[in-house]
Amino acid sequence: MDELVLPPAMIETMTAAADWVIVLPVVLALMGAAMALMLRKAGSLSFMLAALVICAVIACDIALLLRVLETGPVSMTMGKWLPPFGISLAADLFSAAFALAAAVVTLVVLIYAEGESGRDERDGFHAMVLLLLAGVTGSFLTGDLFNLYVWFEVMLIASFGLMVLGGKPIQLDGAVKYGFLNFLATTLFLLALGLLYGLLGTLNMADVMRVAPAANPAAMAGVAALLLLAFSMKAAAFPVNAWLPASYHTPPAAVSALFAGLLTKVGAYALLRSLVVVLPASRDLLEPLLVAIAVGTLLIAPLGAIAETNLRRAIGFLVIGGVGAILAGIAVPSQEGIGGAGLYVFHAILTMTALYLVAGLIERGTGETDTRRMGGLYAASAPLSILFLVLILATAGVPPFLGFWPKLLLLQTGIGEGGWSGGLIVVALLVNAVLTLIAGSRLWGHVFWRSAPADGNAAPLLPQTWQRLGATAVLVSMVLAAGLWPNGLFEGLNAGIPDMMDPARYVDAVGLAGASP
Amino acid sequence: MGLGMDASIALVAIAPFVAALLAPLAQRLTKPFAGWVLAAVPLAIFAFLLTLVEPVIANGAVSASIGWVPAYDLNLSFFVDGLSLTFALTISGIGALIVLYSGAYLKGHPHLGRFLGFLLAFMGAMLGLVLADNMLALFMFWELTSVTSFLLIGFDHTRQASRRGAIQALVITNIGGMGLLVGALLVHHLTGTWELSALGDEVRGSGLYGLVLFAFLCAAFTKSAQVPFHFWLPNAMEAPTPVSAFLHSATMVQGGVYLLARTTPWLGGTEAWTLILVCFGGATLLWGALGALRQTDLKQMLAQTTIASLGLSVLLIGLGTEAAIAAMALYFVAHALYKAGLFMVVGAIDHEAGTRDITVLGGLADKMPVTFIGAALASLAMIGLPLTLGYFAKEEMYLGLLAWTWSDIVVLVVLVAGNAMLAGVAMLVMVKPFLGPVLPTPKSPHEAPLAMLAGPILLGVCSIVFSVLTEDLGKYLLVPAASAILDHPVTSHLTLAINPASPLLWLSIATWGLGLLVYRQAATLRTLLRRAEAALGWTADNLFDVVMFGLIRFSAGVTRLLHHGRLEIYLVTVFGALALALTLPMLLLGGYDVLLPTAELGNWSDVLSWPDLRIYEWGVVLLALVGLGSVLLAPNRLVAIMALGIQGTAVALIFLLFGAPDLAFTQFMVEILSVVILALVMTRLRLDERDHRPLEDLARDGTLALVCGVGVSLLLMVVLTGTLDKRLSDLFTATSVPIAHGANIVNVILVDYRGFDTLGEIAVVMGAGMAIMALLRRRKKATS
Amino acid sequence: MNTIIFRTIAPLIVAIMLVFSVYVCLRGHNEPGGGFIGGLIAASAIAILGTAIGPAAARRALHIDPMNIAGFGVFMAAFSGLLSLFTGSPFMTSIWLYLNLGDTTVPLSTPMVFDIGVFLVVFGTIAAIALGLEGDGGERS
Amino acid sequence: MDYVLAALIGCFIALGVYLLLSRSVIRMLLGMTIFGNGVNLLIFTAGRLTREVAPIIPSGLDQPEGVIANPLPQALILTAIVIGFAMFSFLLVLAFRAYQSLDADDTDTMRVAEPVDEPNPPLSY
Repeated sequence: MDELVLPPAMIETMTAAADWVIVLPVVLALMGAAMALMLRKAGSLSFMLAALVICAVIACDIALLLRVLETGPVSMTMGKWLPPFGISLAADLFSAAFALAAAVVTLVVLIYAEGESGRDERDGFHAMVLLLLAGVTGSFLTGDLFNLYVWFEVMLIASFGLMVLGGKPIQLDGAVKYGFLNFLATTLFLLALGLLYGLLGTLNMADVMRVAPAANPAAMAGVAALLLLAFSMKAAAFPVNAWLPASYHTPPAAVSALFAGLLTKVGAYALLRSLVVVLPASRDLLEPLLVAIAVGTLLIAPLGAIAETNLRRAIGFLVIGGVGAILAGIAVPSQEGIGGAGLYVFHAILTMTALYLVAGLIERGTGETDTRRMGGLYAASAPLSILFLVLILATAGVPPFLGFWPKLLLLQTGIGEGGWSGGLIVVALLVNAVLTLIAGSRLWGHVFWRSAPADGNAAPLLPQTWQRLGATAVLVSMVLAAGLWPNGLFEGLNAGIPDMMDPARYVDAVGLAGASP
Repeated sequence: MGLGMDASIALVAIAPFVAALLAPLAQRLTKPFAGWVLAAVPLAIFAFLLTLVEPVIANGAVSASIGWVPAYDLNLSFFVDGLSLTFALTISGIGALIVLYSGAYLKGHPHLGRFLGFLLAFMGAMLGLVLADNMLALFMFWELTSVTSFLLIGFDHTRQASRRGAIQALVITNIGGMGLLVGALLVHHLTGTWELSALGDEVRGSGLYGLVLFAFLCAAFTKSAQVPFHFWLPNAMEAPTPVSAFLHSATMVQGGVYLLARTTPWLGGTEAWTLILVCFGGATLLWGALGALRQTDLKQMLAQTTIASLGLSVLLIGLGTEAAIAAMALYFVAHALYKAGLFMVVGAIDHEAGTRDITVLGGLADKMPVTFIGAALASLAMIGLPLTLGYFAKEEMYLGLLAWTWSDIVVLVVLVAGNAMLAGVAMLVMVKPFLGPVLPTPKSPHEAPLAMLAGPILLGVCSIVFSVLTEDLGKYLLVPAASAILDHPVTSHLTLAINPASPLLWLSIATWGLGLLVYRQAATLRTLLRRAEAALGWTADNLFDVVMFGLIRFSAGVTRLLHHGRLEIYLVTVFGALALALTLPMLLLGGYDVLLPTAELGNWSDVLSWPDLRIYEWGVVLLALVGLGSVLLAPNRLVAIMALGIQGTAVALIFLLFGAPDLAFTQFMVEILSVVILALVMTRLRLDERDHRPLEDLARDGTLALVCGVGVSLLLMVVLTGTLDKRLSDLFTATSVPIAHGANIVNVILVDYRGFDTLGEIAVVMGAGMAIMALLRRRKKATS
Repeated sequence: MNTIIFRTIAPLIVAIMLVFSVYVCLRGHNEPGGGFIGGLIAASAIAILGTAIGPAAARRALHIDPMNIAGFGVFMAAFSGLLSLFTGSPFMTSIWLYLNLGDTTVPLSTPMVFDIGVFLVVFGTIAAIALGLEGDGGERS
Repeated sequence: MDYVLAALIGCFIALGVYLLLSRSVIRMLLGMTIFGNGVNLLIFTAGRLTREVAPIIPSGLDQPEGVIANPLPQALILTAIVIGFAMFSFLLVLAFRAYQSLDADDTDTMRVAEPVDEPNPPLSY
């Protein structure tokens, strides 16, 4: 073969096996999904497999998080190709922490679901859960925009499968709305990607950061607006949040819980990543829009929670309210704002999942889904009361529960920002907190304090299985512990936020061709 | 002491919570003695706090700090000075008696353990509140008192009134809590510190002073039930009586007063401060006092007098003179002692006689002599007779107002009137149930158990002992507390000597005289007030319901409006947003300028010229358009599906014409499969075949479709005006054969350069298979 | 469709299509084709078989549940990427082996394994969907 | 020629939007497909068009002889087509099942998850 002068295309250095912790969570979950699919008729074997795989994923995520905290962002580019030619996975604090939280939550839900009745509804359940985890983890860890689209779709199809598992009419109805709106959202994301590629000729996030400032600012703003729309839909931000309350209450509680913890958070994370880190200049142009969306979401969502009588639908609105808080941090991106948004995502992954799990316990306990026909749980079950109360307080942001800390940071941002945008956000956050508490205390009053309505067809309180109660309790204790001792979280934020504000280290870690000497 | 100061003080704040967690267990283990056992915790705290008295007097303050969130520069710091120590001693001391009392009051209740746990948790929160130096810690404890209060008010949870009272209290105090949080954040924003003790004059001087003041007053006024937020407090009386005695008279509601006192050094003293506090405090005083006279329920009467007393305290802080502050400090302790005692007495009456209605009670003194003594001691202090602590408090408050300016006189009149009415109520409470003819009651009354009597008696005795030891009262209570509030040393001039030349004496006599008048005319006054209330037609309490139900209705309206369940409208929203996203940024930022003809007619002439498409390329474009058109106009669905195939084929041909054979094949295969599957499904469904939308929908949908289509086209054209950076493809082309060993670059990208995408893609395919199988399997189940 | 002729020649068509699909898959690295297109062709073959001899019979003829084939495909594709762990390279780094079989050199590579994985996934899934829609509403159970 | 395609893409998008806004599920599916085709074409066009020369390197050569079509968008679109097809199939079967169990293909009549006559929340505590 003739000597040919090729441009540098391959990474020359050896890759340490330890670097694989960034890719293994995705690949393991994916392979686990494939195996669980093949083992789906093998009884509890697929559960054991799934649990084992998720434990391995958690181990990798922990290792990754430790590495990120120690040495800053970690990256690996597939196929040894130099970025931006190959697909990079890149993890900074947020990606690693969220991936870990997602895996933990998935494990909890998996165990919880083992205690759920209806064995024959479970064919393929474990495979889909693992597939969902793969999609979510991939979305968190990827450093390539098109790859993000692919993992979005993995997540989406897995959620479709989970949504219809069981095939009750109400699920099908919910799935139609969920399906069309979410598929449309990812298609809009693809549309934005096509335009972005046409503008910049690259898809690697670090590379986009580098070349975006030179591109046509108006067109970039248009693309950013498209991304905002697509991710807002995924995150269920007002006014494109309708799919969430339309669908989240339809599948079994464990599935709802998984969705609440993972899906909207990935959308919020994508917003955070794409607008704050990758396209900061375009974000600045869209700021008034972001403030409006954040404020609208914060104000509208808790109203729904007050109005709803279906327990899980009401909680769905609380999930949306949380998204508003995250958006507030993105709308005013200071050190505290991003920290607050990130912390809120972390909090929401744990708390919202737990809330749905508790809702599942409540529904099982009372045999009802409508709060108007519930009651009497306070006297009947002290543990359940404690779980619910802690979660409601955490959601409303009452200290020292977990939800307080991100709200604190966000309020601090709003006050520091001042002006109309800061003021609006502060007011919206406060109103949101009060309304959320009203919604929560009304739920508490109706479901727990009030005695069960005599005329209702409330079933006698059914016993709970240990898996369900135990799994929920473990998750709630995590929420509680993280709220009481948030120092670790704040230390993490201090270490990780600078990389979000100034992604120089992130870009370095990715190691772009041409950028590195 | 074995422990360091930091650890000990932290333990004071944490021990009650630990005890609270253990309370249900303790209750189960020690059944009848639960109250006695658990009372040891507050008692121990009380004892420990007593040891701090000397150091505090000697040094002015003792502080302690433990790291909590060092990464956020946040410490759990405590600051014990005269003010906080006074409060803390009151809280723990009365707390011990209340726990003891509760054990007897709720004897045999299935949830007694839970109740004691909440009570102890509340006490911990309250202690934390008054000891905290860090504003965020203060806020945290503040909110915790609201939450525990919520749980306690709703303890009798099957009654709607309890639930309402609990939710109302929670909502109102939470709104105030938000004020406190914002205030703290604003102060931190201005000064960079979270520590209350580190604050100086920065806030008063800043432009945000008004906002900070508003925020803190919000917090204080809601917590301390000032008009117009007063209404939650009477409703909180739905709680069992020990709770009313502890939370809603002696401690939690004093949180707002404490906050005002605490912030006086750096927030107070301005004109706005004085004006607002005096006005609201005065109004609350009068309103509460009048409210008390309106009631016949003993507990409600006491609740209303608590409102009045809180107003009085706020008014005194507003005045801000040395005498006023001293009076406030004395009054706080005096009030806590007598009001907690009175509530316990009322609880005992309720417990033993089965009613709290003052009009049906009478002559209980014979049956319940010790209770009567307790009631008398407390009432005398409330009237403010000499030899009780209440006397000094009253003297001090009048003392500061003897400058005889107009404003002073107005305030003095308000004070005398308020105090007189309170004295009247006190006489009613002391005399009516216990003296006079014996009236029949639902239960046959007899003396309450020891645990329920210890409280009122001990507190009454305390009141007298303090007032006799005048010197010590000045040294240990008045001076440290007032100095702490005012941030400069004050001196005590308390004396038991009565000076007939002083106007103070005459003011006191006037108060008592008027009080006696009120007592004599209580029935008339009550009728009058009730008539006035009826004439007014509504109360703030009703207003709360109106607002809450309005909120619920409004929420329902908004939610039904936004979440109507019609997918089509959801999609309209999405496409509306899409149309905006596509066009708005471009329009506002002048993005379309590159497409407009410029003066030089640069590249524009090329664009104007006939596009250089070859004839078959035009053909394909035309085919696509035909396909699209026939999908739109298809008379039935089978034609529509065929038309879908046509446009898909056209797309495949476009791919083929522009150098993408792989794409073309794939598109073609996919198109065939789509049509086949569609047809497979369609043949099984008999569906309405026309697209019949009303004209207005047609116009709306058409407009949206046009804007979106044009928006995408234009945006794409703008993108196309630039040159594409083909670095990536260039490298793929250069290295495909030499490094990646493949000649089909697209395939090499799919399996190598961007193989990770493909991995995700096949995962999607597999997932789709699983999801579809899940759907189909159901059908089989359902049909069989 | 269910004529004797069709039923007779269907297996033949199916066999040809299957062979062709494998060919398309394998040549994909150098010419148009690849795992996806190959998989689609193979799945169409099964779909045709299903219409000819009935979905249940087609399923029996396959021996393996098509969804299991799909699962195995994903597993295989992911596993091919894991192999590069042992070469000290990142995930999915290609490894090439040239087998000398006398005169010809047969290249074996991880991208090829990957592409076969893609083939299996597409084949399995689409076949499962097609058979499912064709009538028996899912798998044997 | 890029501009002609850009205009054509606008037509795809517009028709996709229009069909998605019809309430009939099958029409919405057609709309989704057309919308997706439009997006795929958009990526193709955004990668700039080159006539006829497929990005395949003639055997025996290391580099193509002349200009070739941009291969990257093609790979992206291939992924997108496959994913789009998977989603389409799912939604189609879902629509089919929804029709069977809800007896509705008009989204306005699919009101199980969000009932029409939802009662107002109770005005109580």
